[in-house]
Amino acid sequence: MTPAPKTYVRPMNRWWMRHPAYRRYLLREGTSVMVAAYALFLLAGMVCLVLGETAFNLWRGFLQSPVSVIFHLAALAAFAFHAWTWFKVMPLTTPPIRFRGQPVPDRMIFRAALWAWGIASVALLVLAMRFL
Amino acid sequence: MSQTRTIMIECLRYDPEQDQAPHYRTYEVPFTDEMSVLEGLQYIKDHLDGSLTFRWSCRMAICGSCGCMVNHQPILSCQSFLRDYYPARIRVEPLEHFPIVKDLVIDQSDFLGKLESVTPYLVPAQPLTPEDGPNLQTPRQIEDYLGYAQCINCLLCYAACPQYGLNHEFTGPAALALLARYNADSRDAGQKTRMAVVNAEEGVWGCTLVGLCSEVCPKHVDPARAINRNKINSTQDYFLRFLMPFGRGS
Amino acid sequence: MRTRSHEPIVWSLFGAGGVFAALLGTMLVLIIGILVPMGLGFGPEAMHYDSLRGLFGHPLPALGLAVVISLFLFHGAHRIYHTLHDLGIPASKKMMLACYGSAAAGSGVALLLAGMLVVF
Amino acid sequence: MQVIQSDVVIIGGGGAGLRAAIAVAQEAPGLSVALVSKVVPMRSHTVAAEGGSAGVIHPDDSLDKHFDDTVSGGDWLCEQDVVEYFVGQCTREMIQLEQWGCPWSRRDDGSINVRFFGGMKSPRTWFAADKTGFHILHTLFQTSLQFPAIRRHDEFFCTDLLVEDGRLQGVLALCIATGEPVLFQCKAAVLATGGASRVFGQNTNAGIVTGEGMGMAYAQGVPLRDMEFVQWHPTALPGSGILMTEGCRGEGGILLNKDGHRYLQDYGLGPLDPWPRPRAMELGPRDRLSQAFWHEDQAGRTLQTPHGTAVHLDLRHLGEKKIMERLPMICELARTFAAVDPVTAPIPVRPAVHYTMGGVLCDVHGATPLPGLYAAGECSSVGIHGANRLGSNSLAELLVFGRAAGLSAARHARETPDASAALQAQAESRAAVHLDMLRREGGTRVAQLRQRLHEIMEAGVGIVREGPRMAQACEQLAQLREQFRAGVALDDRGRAFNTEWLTAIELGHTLQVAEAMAHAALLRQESRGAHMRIDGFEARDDERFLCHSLIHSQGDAPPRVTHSPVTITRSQPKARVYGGAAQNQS
Repeated sequence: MTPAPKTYVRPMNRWWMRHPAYRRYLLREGTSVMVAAYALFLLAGMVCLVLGETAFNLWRGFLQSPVSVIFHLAALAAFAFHAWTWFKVMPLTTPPIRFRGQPVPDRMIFRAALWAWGIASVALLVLAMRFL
Repeated sequence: MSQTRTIMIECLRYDPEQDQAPHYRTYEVPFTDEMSVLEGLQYIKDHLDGSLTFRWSCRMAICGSCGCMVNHQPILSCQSFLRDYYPARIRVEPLEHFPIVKDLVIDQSDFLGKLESVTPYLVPAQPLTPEDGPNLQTPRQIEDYLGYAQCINCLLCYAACPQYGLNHEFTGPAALALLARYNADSRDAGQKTRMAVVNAEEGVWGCTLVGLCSEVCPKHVDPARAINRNKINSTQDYFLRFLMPFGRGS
Repeated sequence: MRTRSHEPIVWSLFGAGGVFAALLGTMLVLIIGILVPMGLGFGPEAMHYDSLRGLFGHPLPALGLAVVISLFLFHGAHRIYHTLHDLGIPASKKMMLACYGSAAAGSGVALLLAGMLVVF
Repeated sequence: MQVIQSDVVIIGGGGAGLRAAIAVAQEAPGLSVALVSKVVPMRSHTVAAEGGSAGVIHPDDSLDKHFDDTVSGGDWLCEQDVVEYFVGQCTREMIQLEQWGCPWSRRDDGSINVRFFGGMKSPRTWFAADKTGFHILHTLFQTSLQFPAIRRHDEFFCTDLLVEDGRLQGVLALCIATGEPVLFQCKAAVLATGGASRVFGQNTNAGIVTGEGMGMAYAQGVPLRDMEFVQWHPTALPGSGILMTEGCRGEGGILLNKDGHRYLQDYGLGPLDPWPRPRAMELGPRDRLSQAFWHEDQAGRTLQTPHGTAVHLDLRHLGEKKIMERLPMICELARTFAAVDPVTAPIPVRPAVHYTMGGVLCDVHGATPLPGLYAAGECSSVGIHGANRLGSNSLAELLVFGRAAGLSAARHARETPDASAALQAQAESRAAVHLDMLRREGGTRVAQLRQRLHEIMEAGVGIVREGPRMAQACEQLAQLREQFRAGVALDDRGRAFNTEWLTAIELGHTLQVAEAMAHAALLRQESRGAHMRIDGFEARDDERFLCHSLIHSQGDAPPRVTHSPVTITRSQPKARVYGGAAQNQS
C-alpha cells in the first residue's frame, strides 16, 4: 500500500475567537444559563409560597433589592436575545410552508413570530394585571 | 487597464516532508481590480514560489476545488477579489477542521466517505429502464429539491461548522443536505434507508444550529435548513415507532 | 451499524422550553422583576402572598407554572450540556446525567410543589 | 512499486469516465473497475458545461434532423455511420440520466423541456437551467457510488500507458498525495481525460484540461485525428474566458457590435427577420459566429475592454423573470466576473477556445488502434464532430460513447489473458524518468514555457490562419519542446502533493498536442468548419481535403501527418449555408 500522507491537524482551542458568528452562537447558547437560572428563581418562589407567608415575603422582599433588579435586567436581556434568535432560526426548523402555491419567505415567518411574541406578551400582561 | 497595486498575501505553509508544524509566509503580489484571490495565488506559484500548493480548476465557482480560509472566513478563492481586501494584508489558510496535506491542500477523504454514506442516488420504487421513458416531474416538484441539489462539495460548510471540527463523527452539512435532496425528490423511494443516517448519533443530532454553514455556502444550498427540518422528521420517527410498532416494518 | 440517537426526547423538551421562553419569558421577567416591584401598572398589593396562594390554589395555574419551570430547566440543561461540549468539556454520560438529571429533579420538585399548593 | 490489479482501468472521472465505469459495473458485474482521476470526479471539467445536451424528443424533431444538423455543422467531415449510431442513442442516454435523478428542466405538465442551440433545425437541447454539466456530472458521480465494483482512485495522476506484446496492459500513475508511482495492471483501459483547450491562453476551460490523455496515447503510437479543428466559442468573458452559454442565444439573446448593430446579418446568417429562427443569426454555428467576430474586429467595429476587444451579448429584452429562471448561473457569473448585470446591461463577450474536435483516433465502439485501449469524450475522435462541433453534442457524446467504450472495454477484458510480467520493469523505468525531474538542476520555469506556448498558438494557429504563420508556429513549437526537454526549473523538490512537478509533466503532453494541432493545420490547405484560412485557401476543397488528418508521433522530432478518407453514407457534401439561404436549400 501507498503510505498515508502525514497530515497536520490543527487544534480547536479557542475556536470561538475565529469568527464573529461563533461568538454570537455562544452568546445565544449562553442565554440558556439565564433561562435555567430564572426557572430556579421561580422554583424558589414556589418553595417560599408553600412554606408560608413569612418565607414568601422574604422572596417577595428580595424583588425590591438592587441585586434583584440587576438580575432581572440581565434576565430580560437574555430572554429577549433568546426570543430574537429563536425566531430568527425558526424558519430553518419548520417544515416548508406554502401560501397559494408559493413558498412563504423566511422573513415572513420571522415577522409572524415577532407578532406572536408581542401578542403573547400583551396577553400575559393583561392576565397578570387581572389576577396578580 | 486598471491600475496595478500591491497587496501582501500571507499564506499558511506546511510541507509534510519537512515541517513538524505549519508556519506562515508573506508574499508581495501586484494585482489589478479584476484579480481574484486564486489569481493572486497563481501569481505566487508562477513567479515567486513554485512550491506553494493549492487546488483549483474551473475558476468559475462550479467545480468546488478552491475553497480556503481568507482571514478566517471560508471562501472560494476564485470568486473572491483582492480589491475587496486591499489595503489590508490577507491571510490565506487551508479550510478549517480538515487535516492539512500540504500548504492550502486539505484531506477531503473523510467528507467523501460521508457523502457515500447517505445513499446519495435515486432509489426508484420500481426498477426502470430508458425504454419506459422519462418520469414526469412538475417544476413545482423540482423546486422541492433543486436548492439542495446545487451543492458543489466545496466543503466551505464543513470549515464553517465547529461541531464537525469538535467531533469528526458528525456527518456534517453538505452530506446531510444531499440526503435531504434525494428524500425530497418525487422520483425517490429511498427515504427509509436514509432515515437510519438521519436518526443516528452522528446524523442530524450532531448539529447545534450554529448556522454559519448556510451563510458561507456559495451556492445557497442552506444545509442548516436541510438538517434542522430533518430533526423534526427524526423526532417523529422516534416516537411514531412506539405508536405503530407493526406498521413501519424494518 | 449506526446507533439510533435518543436525542429526540431531550430535544423535544428543549424545543418546547425554547418556545415558552421566547414567547413568554421576556414579559414574565418584566412583570415579576421590574413592573411589580416598581409599582408600574401594578398596585402595591400585586403578588402578595394571599393573592398568589389564591391563584395557585387552582390546579391549572399551578400546573402551568410547574410546566413552565420544568421546560425552562430542560431548555437550559440541553443547551448547557452542548455548550460545555463546545467549550472543550467532552460530552460524557456523567455530564449528561448531571445536566438532564438536575432538570428532571427540578421538574419533579416543581410538580410536587404545584400539587402541594393545590391540595393544602 | 505498488501494483493494483484491475480488469478495466478508466482514466478520467468526468462525464465519459463515470459513464463508462457505470456501464462496466452494470453490464459486467464480475469485473473490477479502477476509476483513476487526477481530481476528485466532481471537480472534472464536465461540471462547467452550461447549456445542455442533445437528444431528439420534441415532436417537431427527428433523428434525421439531428443527423443533418450534426453532419452539416461539421462541414461534412463527420463519420456518418458513427453519427447515425450517435443520434440513435442520445435520447436513451438523456432518459437514463433522468432516471438516475438528473433535474432536467421541465414544462408545466412535468414533461422534458428542450431549447434551441446554434445550428439546430428543431429544439433538441435538454437542459438543467444553465448548469447542465454540473447536474450531469454530480448525477453520474453519485449514481456510480452504488456499484461496489467501481474502485475510485481520486487524485492519482496518470502519466503513461504501458504496452507489452502489442496490447495495452497497464497504466502508470502517481499518487498525488504522496508522489509515489503506482502501476495499474489491467486488461483494458478507457481513456476519458477530456480535451486540450489549455493549449491556448484565452479559453473557457478548467485548468485541468491539458490534453495529457491525448499525449499518452499519442506517445504509444496511436494517431491523433483532426487536431487542427479547434472550436472557439463566440461568447466568453474577455480576460477570464469564462463561458456565457450558447443557451443565452438559445433563449433569445442577441449579439451587437459597438454601433448596436446585429452584425451577424452581414456574414451570411441573416436576414434579421423573422426572429427567432433556427440556424440563423445568433443561432448559427459556433465557427461562423467566431469568424464573424474576427472580421468585425478587423473592421474596428468592436468595443474596447481592458482585456481586448468585445461585442455585446444582450439579454435585457428577455426580462428578469426568464433570465433568472433559465440562466441563473450566467447572471451570477456576469455579476461576479464582469461586474455586469445581464438584466440591465449587455454582457461584453469575445471568442475563446472551447473545445478540441479532434483527439485520439477510435471507432464507433471507442476502440483505438492499440488493442485494449479505448477512448471516449473530448479526448477521443470518434468522428461525430467533423470540422466543427454542434453545440450540445459534447455532453451527449460523453454519455453515448462513454457507455459504448465501457461496454467494449468490458468485453475485451473478459476475453484477454492476464498481464505480462515484463510490465513492472517498464513501469519502473518510466517512473524513474518522472522522478528524475525532481532532481534536475536549472531549466525554464513552467509558467514561462506555458506563456510562450500560448503566444505561439494564438499568433500562429488562431481563429484565422495563414500558411507562413502556421509554419513559423511549427518551428517555434519544436524549439519550445527542445527547451522543455533541456529542463524544467522546479522550486518544489518534494514528492508529496507536488503540483508544480505534475504541471511540468502535463506541459510535456500539452506541447506535443499543440504541435499536432499546428502541423495538421498547416497541411490543410482549405477552409472548413473551424479551420479558416485567409491565404488563398478561403474555400472548402472537397477534391483534396474531404479527408481526416492523422497525426503520428515521431518522438522528439516533429510529427508526421497523413490523411484518411471520411465515411459518407447518405449525406453528400453540399454548400454549408445558414440564415435565409438555408431555408431555400431545404
